[in-house]
Amino acid sequence: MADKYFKKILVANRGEIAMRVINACRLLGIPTLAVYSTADKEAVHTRSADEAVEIGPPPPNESYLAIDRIIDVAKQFDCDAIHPGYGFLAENPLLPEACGKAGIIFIGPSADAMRLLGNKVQSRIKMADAGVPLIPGMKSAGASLEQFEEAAEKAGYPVLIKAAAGGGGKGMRIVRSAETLKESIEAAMREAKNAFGDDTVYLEKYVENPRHIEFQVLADNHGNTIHLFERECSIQRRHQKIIEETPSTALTSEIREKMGAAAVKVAEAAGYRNAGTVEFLYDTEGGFYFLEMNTRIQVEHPVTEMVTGVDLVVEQIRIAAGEPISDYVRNISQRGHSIECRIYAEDGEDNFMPSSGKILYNEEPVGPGIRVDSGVAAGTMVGVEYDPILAKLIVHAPDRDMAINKMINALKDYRILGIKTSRRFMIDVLEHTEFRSGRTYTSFIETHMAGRKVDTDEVSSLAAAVSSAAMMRKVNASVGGGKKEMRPSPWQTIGPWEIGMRIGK
Amino acid sequence: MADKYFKKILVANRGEIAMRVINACRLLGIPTLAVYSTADKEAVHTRSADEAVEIGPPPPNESYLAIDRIIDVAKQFDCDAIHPGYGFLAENPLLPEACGKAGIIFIGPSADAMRLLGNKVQSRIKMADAGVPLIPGMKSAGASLEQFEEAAEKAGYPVLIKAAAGGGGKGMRIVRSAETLKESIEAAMREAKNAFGDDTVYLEKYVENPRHIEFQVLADNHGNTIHLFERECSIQRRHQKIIEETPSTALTSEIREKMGAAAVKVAEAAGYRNAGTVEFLYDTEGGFYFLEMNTRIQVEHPVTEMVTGVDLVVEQIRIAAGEPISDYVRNISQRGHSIECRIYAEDGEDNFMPSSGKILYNEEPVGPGIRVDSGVAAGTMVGVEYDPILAKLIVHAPDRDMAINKMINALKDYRILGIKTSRRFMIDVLEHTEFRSGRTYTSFIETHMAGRKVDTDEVSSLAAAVSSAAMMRKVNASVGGGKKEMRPSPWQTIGPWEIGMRIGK
Amino acid sequence: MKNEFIHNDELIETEMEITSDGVDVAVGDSTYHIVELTEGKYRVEANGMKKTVCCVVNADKTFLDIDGLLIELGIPSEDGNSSGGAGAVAGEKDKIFAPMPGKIVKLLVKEGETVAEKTPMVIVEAMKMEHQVNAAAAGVVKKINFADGDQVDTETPIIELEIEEKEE
Amino acid sequence: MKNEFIHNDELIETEMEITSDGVDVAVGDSTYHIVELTEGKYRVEANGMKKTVCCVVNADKTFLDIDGLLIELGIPSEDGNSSGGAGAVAGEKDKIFAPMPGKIVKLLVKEGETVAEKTPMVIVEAMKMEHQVNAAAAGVVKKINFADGDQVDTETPIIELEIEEKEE
Repeated sequence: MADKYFKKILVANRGEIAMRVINACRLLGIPTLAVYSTADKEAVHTRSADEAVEIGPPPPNESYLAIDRIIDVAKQFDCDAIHPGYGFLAENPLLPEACGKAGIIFIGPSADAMRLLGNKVQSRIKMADAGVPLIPGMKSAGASLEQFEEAAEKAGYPVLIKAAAGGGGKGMRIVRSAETLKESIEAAMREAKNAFGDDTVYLEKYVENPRHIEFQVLADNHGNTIHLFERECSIQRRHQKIIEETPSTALTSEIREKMGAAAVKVAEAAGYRNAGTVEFLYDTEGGFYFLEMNTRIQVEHPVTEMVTGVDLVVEQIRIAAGEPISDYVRNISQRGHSIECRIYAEDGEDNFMPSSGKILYNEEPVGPGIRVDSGVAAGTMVGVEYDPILAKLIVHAPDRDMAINKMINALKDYRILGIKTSRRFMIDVLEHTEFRSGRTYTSFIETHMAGRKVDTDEVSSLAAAVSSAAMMRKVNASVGGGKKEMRPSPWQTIGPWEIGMRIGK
Repeated sequence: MADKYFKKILVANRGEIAMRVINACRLLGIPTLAVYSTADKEAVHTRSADEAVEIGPPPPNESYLAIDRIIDVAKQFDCDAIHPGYGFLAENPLLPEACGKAGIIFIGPSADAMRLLGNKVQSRIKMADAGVPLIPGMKSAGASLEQFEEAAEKAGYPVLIKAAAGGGGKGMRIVRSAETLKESIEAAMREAKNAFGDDTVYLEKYVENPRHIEFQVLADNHGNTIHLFERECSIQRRHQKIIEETPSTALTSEIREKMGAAAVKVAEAAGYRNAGTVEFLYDTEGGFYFLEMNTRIQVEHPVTEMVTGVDLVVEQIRIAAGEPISDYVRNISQRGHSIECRIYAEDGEDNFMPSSGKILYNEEPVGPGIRVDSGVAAGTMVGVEYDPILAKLIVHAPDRDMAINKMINALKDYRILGIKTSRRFMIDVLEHTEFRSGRTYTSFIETHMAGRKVDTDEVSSLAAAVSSAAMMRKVNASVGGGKKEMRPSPWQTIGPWEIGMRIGK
Repeated sequence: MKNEFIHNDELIETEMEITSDGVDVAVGDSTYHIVELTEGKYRVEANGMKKTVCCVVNADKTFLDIDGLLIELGIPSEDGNSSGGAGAVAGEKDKIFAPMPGKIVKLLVKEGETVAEKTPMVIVEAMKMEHQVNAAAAGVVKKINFADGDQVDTETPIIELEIEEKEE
Repeated sequence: MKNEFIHNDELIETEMEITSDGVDVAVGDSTYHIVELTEGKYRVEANGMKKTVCCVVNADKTFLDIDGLLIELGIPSEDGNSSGGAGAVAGEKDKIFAPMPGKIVKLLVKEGETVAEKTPMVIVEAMKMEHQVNAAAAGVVKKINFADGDQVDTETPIIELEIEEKEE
């Protein structure tokens, strides 16, 4: 390889996105350094990077959010670039600033662009000036209840309360009538305060039956800003995306072109560099409204990679190294259809309640057009300290019908035991005729899945039968044949450390 | 899905290609029926299809080659189409004929096209007439040694002896001087007789330092014949391909266009339908010569799928069902670079000696742009009855350098224990500067790898250290701490049947 | 060989016989023919149905994956008790637990209050999200063990209910 | 805890100690710190090197994968013999075996003939390919147990050699 771009990249993240960055670096022949908290001593990213350095205890603000510590490690271990992944420090302008002072390249946008776009209120004003369409609502954060009440009346109910510093559904509330406005504002402020340390919230018109459609953009240091088409992320539970796809069934090539041009306009107006995502709300009449621009690689970036053939993390690294966007990337088209399902540690049969514990079994689906971006393995402890995403399952097929079939099969073949996931829930979404027909609004789960009941009693006999067979592995035959005398074999526990410990005693 | 094309497809094959066909059918929502010999009762394809029917004992001519039995099963279980995979009956014209009589669709070309192209001598004459460039040599099979000697003198040594009915290196011999001509002809005839039941061989000029470049073609029943670009398969050991890639580093877009047009001409001249591959020898001066056309899906088809985004097996099924080639497929381009490594049961450290036994451990690499087409799992018995291909590892990346890096990492992450493979050998090929620079001639392994020595003594200490750790799993702690008293735990044997059996005793 | 499992408070009895290639397990009227494919992965055949099911045993539970659906069964211990199974806590409808360790954001009921089934009882914050916990049965709030802002684990009930007895 | 393994006819002795998170194994001058990641998969650290190595034990051999390189070590049995290891058959240079069950296509030597090391001895056909088997050492052909066209297994030697003794 002619140019390795960087000497060594520090990956300031954990889980599947840390693995994703490590894999991109391996592809380019760039060594990686992982940082980890004491909770992640045995995590997959810790053992996969070329080097790994412990940076602190489990609470994020003492490890993964500790900018000074991370910069120190980068300097000490001779890293000339830092990739922040998503979450944690990815949208914190203090990191690119600290990098700048330390002479380290931050793989992402400038602190200024981050600051502008990180503030939903300021960025709306900026984009309105640039001529990008916006949802009607408050022009700035509300100070008094009266201001909110007035704005709500003007926009017309339902309205949406959103955190100024927010994202990912945190600090967000739909309000359908004036009576519940006050308590919703309070709840949103409480969540916003806890999640972002800032309880500023604002209000806007709530568009019924919208789709969430976003455009991937790339901008280099040579004045080139391009988009890489859309992703539709309408399937959300509690405002959290769980299934994403591209192309969107809703867009004509004419509207696609218009929205893509608007996305490029947003990035240019913000002076944006590197990879980012411009989010739009898309209504049933073909109208679209700028929501926000995310200043990082997104969880759902793989579907774009599958249909365009571009490796977005590689492009991030190339752009950060000062390279122009290559001709290969500039000449892309959309090919086939791609869907992503997020595999969260949550109970799809019990209102997506977070689940924690040890992964006892982990088998990933394989085959043509199936991709798994995972941050866990058998034996991984899934705690409550961090984001509950375990892995992402992505498929690609020539058309949407085939992609749906492939995803359903792949979800069935993806076996994770020990913690709950919502694989069965997502299979039921994909098998729904409304999903199949492409009527994917952000209200999909509320509308079509609310009455969903899974009767596990139906399969309890089957479950008991297989459990009996599995018990054979659990009992130690050498002890004797009788049922009473069966006892667990000391070697049958999952978890390598226990073995050494037992012998050691 | 609007149209399922077929009611049920019988998959007349085993191993990874049977799995490949089953996966394509799952994608289209078409049920599958697997057939299996008694040796494959627990094989991966047997347990993966919707239904599975035993068709005979292990020897292929009593099971996988038993046309009457397979047709009977298809009729009895209501299958309206048969996919032959590659190998076994894939290029036997008696199968499409038997299908025709039974009113079953054969997913492949006509018996006539197969007969014409299956005979290397006849097909050369046909293609010479059609104006396709050929290697100088005998125009028909030689009857006497004198005829061979004369033709060899005329073409000039080195010459190549080839089986008229052959393929895959069987019945093939390079002859560098007149002295060894006789014994080489005899050996080639012997192998041809054994492999194909036909000892007809012929002779042609042997091109030094050639590349093996083939073009994928698709032809429908509506008069459309297209090519899907090239695959370079020059990396061969004993005339058997082991590493394939696309695009070829040797082709300019001008030559690519010329060769593609020649490939389409070959298919049209043969009245070809469905998927096929036109093989060319490509010399160092930009000349190319028609070798043969393979009338089936090829082992190396995935690299074409990775760069074009077409699912070739899906297209085979669609074409067989009478559909025209879709616009999606007709408008393809080459995107990025793809490499395939064949994972054979053979010892890369000992002259590719076939290896058999039980697979004790099987972990497939995963990640963006990595695909594994496998026909085995942990516990699979690999015998000597069938083709030694276990799986295929395919990668895709934006460019060739990144694809090579990705493949090297994926080969290291692909862990198969219990039988030998040539993963380390292929890593050494991929790491060779001559491979990296794209100088991939069919003589590559002979020229650059002949002197390769792997000193396993260097890693024997490491191996012994890890073996010690692994022994902890093997000994039963409950028996006592002393070394003498350690004995294997009855539960630690891989192989599910043994467990049941032990308890049963 | 006999085994017992607990699912949704109900005991399921199985009887297993070794066959030439695996086991036959009888549960009620059905017999399942089961073959181990690899450790933790089983092929099951019964009444023409053919499925691949994953199952591991850990502590006093079995964990299963049936076409993406996750089920846990409790394994009764020698003395007849079981701590396991998704249904094991269903017997404790009179206790409201936090779904996971977190912080009490707001208690929505007071001691002495009568509540219907599904009445919102408490909001707990964990993993940066608010989770509302509802009453599993109708009853009267007997005792509240925490206050707003308290840290809670999953072992101590936040609220204890006096359950209304229904005809059953 | 001590273990012995055989590789290429040589005995390797190891000494293992349990640590807080795995084991330390001493082999000769080197000490390897080994942690089990999942069953059969180990992370090894020694002298700054960090590798993931897979290893399973089956019958009297250990099977390893080190960056794609496959190695088998023999485990000596209690009585000191070993059947395992790639090097185990290397002691039988006086016997020519078929590499796998197949058919003898052509014997290339006669009884009484003197052969050099690497002399082609026999062509065996298996899996539709011809395999040439060469002499592993120089010697005199003592006995030929099969004829052209015979079916052979891998247990019975096709040819037995009288090995030339060399200074060693």
